[in-house]
Amino acid sequence: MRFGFTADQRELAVAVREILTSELTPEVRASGAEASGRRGPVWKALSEAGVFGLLVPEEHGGLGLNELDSVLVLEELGLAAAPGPVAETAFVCAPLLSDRPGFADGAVAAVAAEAGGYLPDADVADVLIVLEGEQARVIAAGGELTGQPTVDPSRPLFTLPAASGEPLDGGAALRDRAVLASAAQLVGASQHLLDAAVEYAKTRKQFGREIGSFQALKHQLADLMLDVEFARPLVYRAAYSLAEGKSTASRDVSAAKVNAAQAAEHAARTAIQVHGAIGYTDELDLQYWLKRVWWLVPSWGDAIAHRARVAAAVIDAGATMRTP
Amino acid sequence: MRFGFTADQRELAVAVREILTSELTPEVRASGAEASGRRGPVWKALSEAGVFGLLVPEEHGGLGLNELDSVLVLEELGLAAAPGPVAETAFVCAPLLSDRPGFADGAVAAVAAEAGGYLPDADVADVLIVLEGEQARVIAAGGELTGQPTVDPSRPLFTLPAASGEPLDGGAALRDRAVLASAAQLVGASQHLLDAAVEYAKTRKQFGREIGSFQALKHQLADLMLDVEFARPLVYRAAYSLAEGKSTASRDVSAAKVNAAQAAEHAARTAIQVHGAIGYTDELDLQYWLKRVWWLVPSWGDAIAHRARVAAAVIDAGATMRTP
Amino acid sequence: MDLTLTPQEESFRAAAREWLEAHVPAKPLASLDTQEGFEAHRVWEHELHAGGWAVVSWPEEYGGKSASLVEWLIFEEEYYRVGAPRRVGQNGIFLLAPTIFEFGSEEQQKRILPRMANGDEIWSQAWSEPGAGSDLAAIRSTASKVDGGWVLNGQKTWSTRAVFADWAFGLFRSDPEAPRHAGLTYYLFPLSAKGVTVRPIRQLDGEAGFAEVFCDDVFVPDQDVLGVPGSGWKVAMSTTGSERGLTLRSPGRFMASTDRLAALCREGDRVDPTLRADVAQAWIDAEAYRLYTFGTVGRMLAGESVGAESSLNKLFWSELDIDITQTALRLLGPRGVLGADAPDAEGQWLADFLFALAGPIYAGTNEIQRNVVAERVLKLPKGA
Amino acid sequence: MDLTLTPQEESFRAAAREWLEAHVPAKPLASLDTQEGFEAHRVWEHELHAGGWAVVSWPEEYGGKSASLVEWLIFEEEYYRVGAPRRVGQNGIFLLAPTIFEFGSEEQQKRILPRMANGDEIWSQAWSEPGAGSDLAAIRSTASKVDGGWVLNGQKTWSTRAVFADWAFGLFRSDPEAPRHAGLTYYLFPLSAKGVTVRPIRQLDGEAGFAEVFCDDVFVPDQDVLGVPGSGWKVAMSTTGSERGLTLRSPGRFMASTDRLAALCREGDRVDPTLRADVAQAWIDAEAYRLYTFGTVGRMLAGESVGAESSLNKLFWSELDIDITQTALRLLGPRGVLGADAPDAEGQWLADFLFALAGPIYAGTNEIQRNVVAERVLKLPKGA
Repeated sequence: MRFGFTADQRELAVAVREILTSELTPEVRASGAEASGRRGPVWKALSEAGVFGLLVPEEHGGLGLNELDSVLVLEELGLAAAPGPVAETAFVCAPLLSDRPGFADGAVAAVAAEAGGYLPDADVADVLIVLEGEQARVIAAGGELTGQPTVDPSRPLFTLPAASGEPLDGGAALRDRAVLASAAQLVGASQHLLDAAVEYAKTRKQFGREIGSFQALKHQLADLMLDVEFARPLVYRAAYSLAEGKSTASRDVSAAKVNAAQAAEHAARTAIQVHGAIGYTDELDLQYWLKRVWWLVPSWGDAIAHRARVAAAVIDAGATMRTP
Repeated sequence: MRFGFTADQRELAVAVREILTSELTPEVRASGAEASGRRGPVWKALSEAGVFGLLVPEEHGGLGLNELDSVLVLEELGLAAAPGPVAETAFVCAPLLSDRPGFADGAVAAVAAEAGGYLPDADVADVLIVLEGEQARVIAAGGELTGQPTVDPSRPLFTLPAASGEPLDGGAALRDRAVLASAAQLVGASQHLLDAAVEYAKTRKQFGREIGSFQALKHQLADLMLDVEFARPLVYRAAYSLAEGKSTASRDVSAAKVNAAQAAEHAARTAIQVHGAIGYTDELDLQYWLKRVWWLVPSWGDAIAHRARVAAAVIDAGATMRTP
Repeated sequence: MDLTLTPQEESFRAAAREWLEAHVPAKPLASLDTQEGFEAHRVWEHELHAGGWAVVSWPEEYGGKSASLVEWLIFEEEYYRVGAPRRVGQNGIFLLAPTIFEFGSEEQQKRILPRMANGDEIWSQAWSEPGAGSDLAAIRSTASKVDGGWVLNGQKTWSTRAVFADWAFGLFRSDPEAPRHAGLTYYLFPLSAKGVTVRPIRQLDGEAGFAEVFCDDVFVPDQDVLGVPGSGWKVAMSTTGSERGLTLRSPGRFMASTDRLAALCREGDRVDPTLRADVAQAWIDAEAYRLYTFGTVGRMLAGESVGAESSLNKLFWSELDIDITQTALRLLGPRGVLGADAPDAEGQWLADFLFALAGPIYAGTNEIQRNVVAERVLKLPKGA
Repeated sequence: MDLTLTPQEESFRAAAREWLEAHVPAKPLASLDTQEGFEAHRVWEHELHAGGWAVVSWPEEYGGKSASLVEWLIFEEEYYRVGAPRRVGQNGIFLLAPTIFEFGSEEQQKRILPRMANGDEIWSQAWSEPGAGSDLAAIRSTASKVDGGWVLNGQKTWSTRAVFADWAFGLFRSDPEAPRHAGLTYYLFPLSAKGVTVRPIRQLDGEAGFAEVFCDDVFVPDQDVLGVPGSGWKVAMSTTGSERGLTLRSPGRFMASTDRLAALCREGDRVDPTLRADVAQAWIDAEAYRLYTFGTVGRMLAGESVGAESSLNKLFWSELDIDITQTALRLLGPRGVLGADAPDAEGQWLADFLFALAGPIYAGTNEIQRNVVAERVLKLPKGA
């Protein structure tokens, strides 16, 4: 029994963090999806670091790693509110597309959605995967997309007309990975929002003292830290269950999404409250994380939907086993 | 449009408060249901003040008043955590039994429950009313009762074997009154718990200062006050709807119970937290209010059940009208 | 207790409803935080005024109907029920006007109020400064006495509507020697005045609902001082009282939005029992807010002062507004993040949510409101 | 990451399960806050000890199995899973023993620990005083040096188990001149000693889980001072660390109770979708607590100090415990208020709820824990 990561797993995440810290400048962030998220320096550096080959078998030029090896990378993507379909390509879609030429090197950008749902960043993607129940279908880009502008201009959403693509295996696992990817990124984004709120509370003064010295604010931030700390291990465990092919994997990704979504909504609310009016504007870059949270929370099922999945497993099916 | 009470309505409540303050001594409270709640000085004084004749027509020796005239009295009963089946007799059951000799003078004690539910204080009652759907049946006391001891020894509960009593009209209205009685008493009990916690926070010192000077405690108490203040008007409005025979009366008593139950659970929790260990013992009389809350919250349907009733009215039936 | 309306109130409601249904634009106006939308909303203010509905609670001589508090509540219910445009004149009508009625000279009342009522002059507030948000007494912008008036200098921020508005009102420090709460004076000045620079601040939705206002030797004549020089704090507190209290968030707003929420739940795709419960709870809370407001109105009509109790009011509506809009977004699922111009978008829920998020912050943060409730209502001891 | 158990851990689990299933009393014991129940629980401690399961993590020489942290977690899971009796020896084993291992002399360890392990001596804590609850440094009970020992005077309160226990441990002020946190010494004394009076305090359920302990010239020999005189604060903090941290609330407790909760929801009469959601949430949170504890164990095994992080642990389990029991009571409806001896009663949920309510209060109130998280973990500035 060991609940923790190997040095290799940690170093990979550190490498991604360093890339995102150095390459994801405010200017890059503001430069639009194509430049910031698909063909700019961030995508390039992540490609070179092997991020798009994480789940690609070695025979196709990838690293041949698994979901557990990758989960800290997903958390980093949330921590940085990274632009572009990075998690979608490298984690959600990769196992279905890893035989495409150059996939491991970032030559292909892919996104996925439930049939009838919204495809994020589909305008810069090369491949679209649509999931109908457990059946995945792959659709080449270039078809008719209907733009669905959102609160987050850096992550536009699109719908497709009902289209029949080429069927692919692995739809159920894709859904579990998509749920886990949203949960892991939400934990990362929550951590950033907590950090930003704590930092602001240490410097902003009102009534002659730092606002972080007021007990009410202290307790709000402590409560938020509690939510984040007790969401994260569920994410790691879900990654473990997927990597090990455990029978509880679907339940575990749902449990992770429940607490991650709650922590993230809590973080968004607290960060805005602590920052006051400025948190409510684009004067700070806080908005990137807020908008990312608001998109990730409902995507691939919100806390309510996933709590119902856990209820079905635990209450109805009696699948209460903790160590499968 | 006038949302408030007449001088007469207020004076009646003040009279009841004075009786409960002077007669309901700690010794009387500790003397058991018979002495404290049914045949002792409290019952006698309330009888003399006309409480049992509130809803009894004048031709039967009562005051011929209505639910709105009585609601402040119910709130006082909760504020004092009054023992015995006072609300049950004077408010819940009265309209069905008001032709019984001496009813208006407190000669009859009555309690009611759903069929299969728990009858509080049935051991000291003269008449039991059981409600099956909308059909009320009256059962003379003396039958076979099964005691169901509860956390509150001053309010024992009883079950009856399935018994066929004499059918009576007015079952649906009885249920609405029972819900309102529980809501009104919960608001009163919440107010007492808030008052007690505030008082304790002003005097108890830790770390060299009154605990009520800590911002965390201040905010807890302010939040509790918010809940109590925004439960109370719903109770008054429900009483008005019942008194006026409005078509929304059932929805309105449910809305009142929802916020009253939530305020009361919040009050119980906060009062214990503010008092610390001593709130958790019988060293203080706080326990009477805590236990009353824990009984009233689930009786005649808890917040969850009544929220579902409001949902059915507002969402399904579209009965959103506010001023019928 | 009597929740029915008098025949007079009923006919007031009928008249309001009839007028609104006949005049409210069929198509929503452009956002009032754009130049085009701002002017469209100004036109709507003109129209309201022409119909006699711009400032119903004001005396007739200033363009009102001398409506009672109850009638004002009725008007607000009808206004929100029919989904009428947002009031671009709100800052002036709800925040400044009560102060002018209380502290303004007759000359000021006659000069300012009619042009506020008809929408010719739209007002913006200029309260906060970079170092003085919740802590308004920390204001550092200055006013120096000169012949015939004052000269303002300094920076204001979070000035709602200032990008397109005509005038602004705010506090400046006229006596640098006096202690924090003293030495402040309340000034009115046109945003077109020489020396005024307005810099838009974009909100999360990309629109410029706020602005910074820089004053660089702005001359304000003596006639545009509101109240006695040096009494600005007292004068301003009467305004923030209005901002926090009854007038800013009328129950009609939440009655309309919870009714819309119930309809969204009834007619929407998503059937989820826990969301049903949230919808019912929001509806109950809006009802509680309405009834609580009735109680407040009753106490005001009986001549009682409302005072610190208005903090309870502010805490409740600001939390309720978030609950309502958040529940709507949950019902919408991923559709909830769509902008109002997206093909699949469902109305204004996202915009309403973003707007609601500001509720616990402005007009005295909810942390400050809880302090007020604890210290002034519950009389708990002041903290260190 | 590897959540599977080693073959050795699996066989440890199998052995624990086998022994517990064979020995746990079929009928629940009487409450340990009654004389009869206390003695029945002491007999159970004897039995656990005879089987080698009383203090699994202690060295063999003191009656333990030198179990690893993971094995201890496994034992706790099995213990709660099978519904074994509450541990009447808990105060000694979990709060005092770690302190004795760290600060006790070899003589004290050899004299005290074996009799604690076998249940011959049941310990009670004597921390709080009427004026020193959360603020432990405000202790006023005194200890005066005399020939060969000390004389204790003063009043202790909220002494868990003191009504029937054999010994107590607590802090007394041995140097009245020293500042608040200094001048305290840690003493052990028998509750049967001359000058000790124990007055039961009844809890909400009518049972005497607490007591006041009055010391009137109670003589304590030097051999019953734990640690150096005057170092009591430091010694005691090591114990409250244990109380707050890992050892007091093992994940097994919440795993067992959320599994019971799921069964109650599955098999009970009340089908309510919002309660289903609450049950699922409680189950998820218990799982989060288990996994978080695994992480803590990992850091401890890697030699890292846990420290202020244990405040997060305490906040989480104490809130979780209330959520679990409250949800159970809601599922039970009016049956939830029935005492365990009522014909219709459903098990121990009410007792568990009342017990859970104390969680946010004892071992440092949750308000204090939030301060610790904010100031020591998040490094926010100290307040006034």
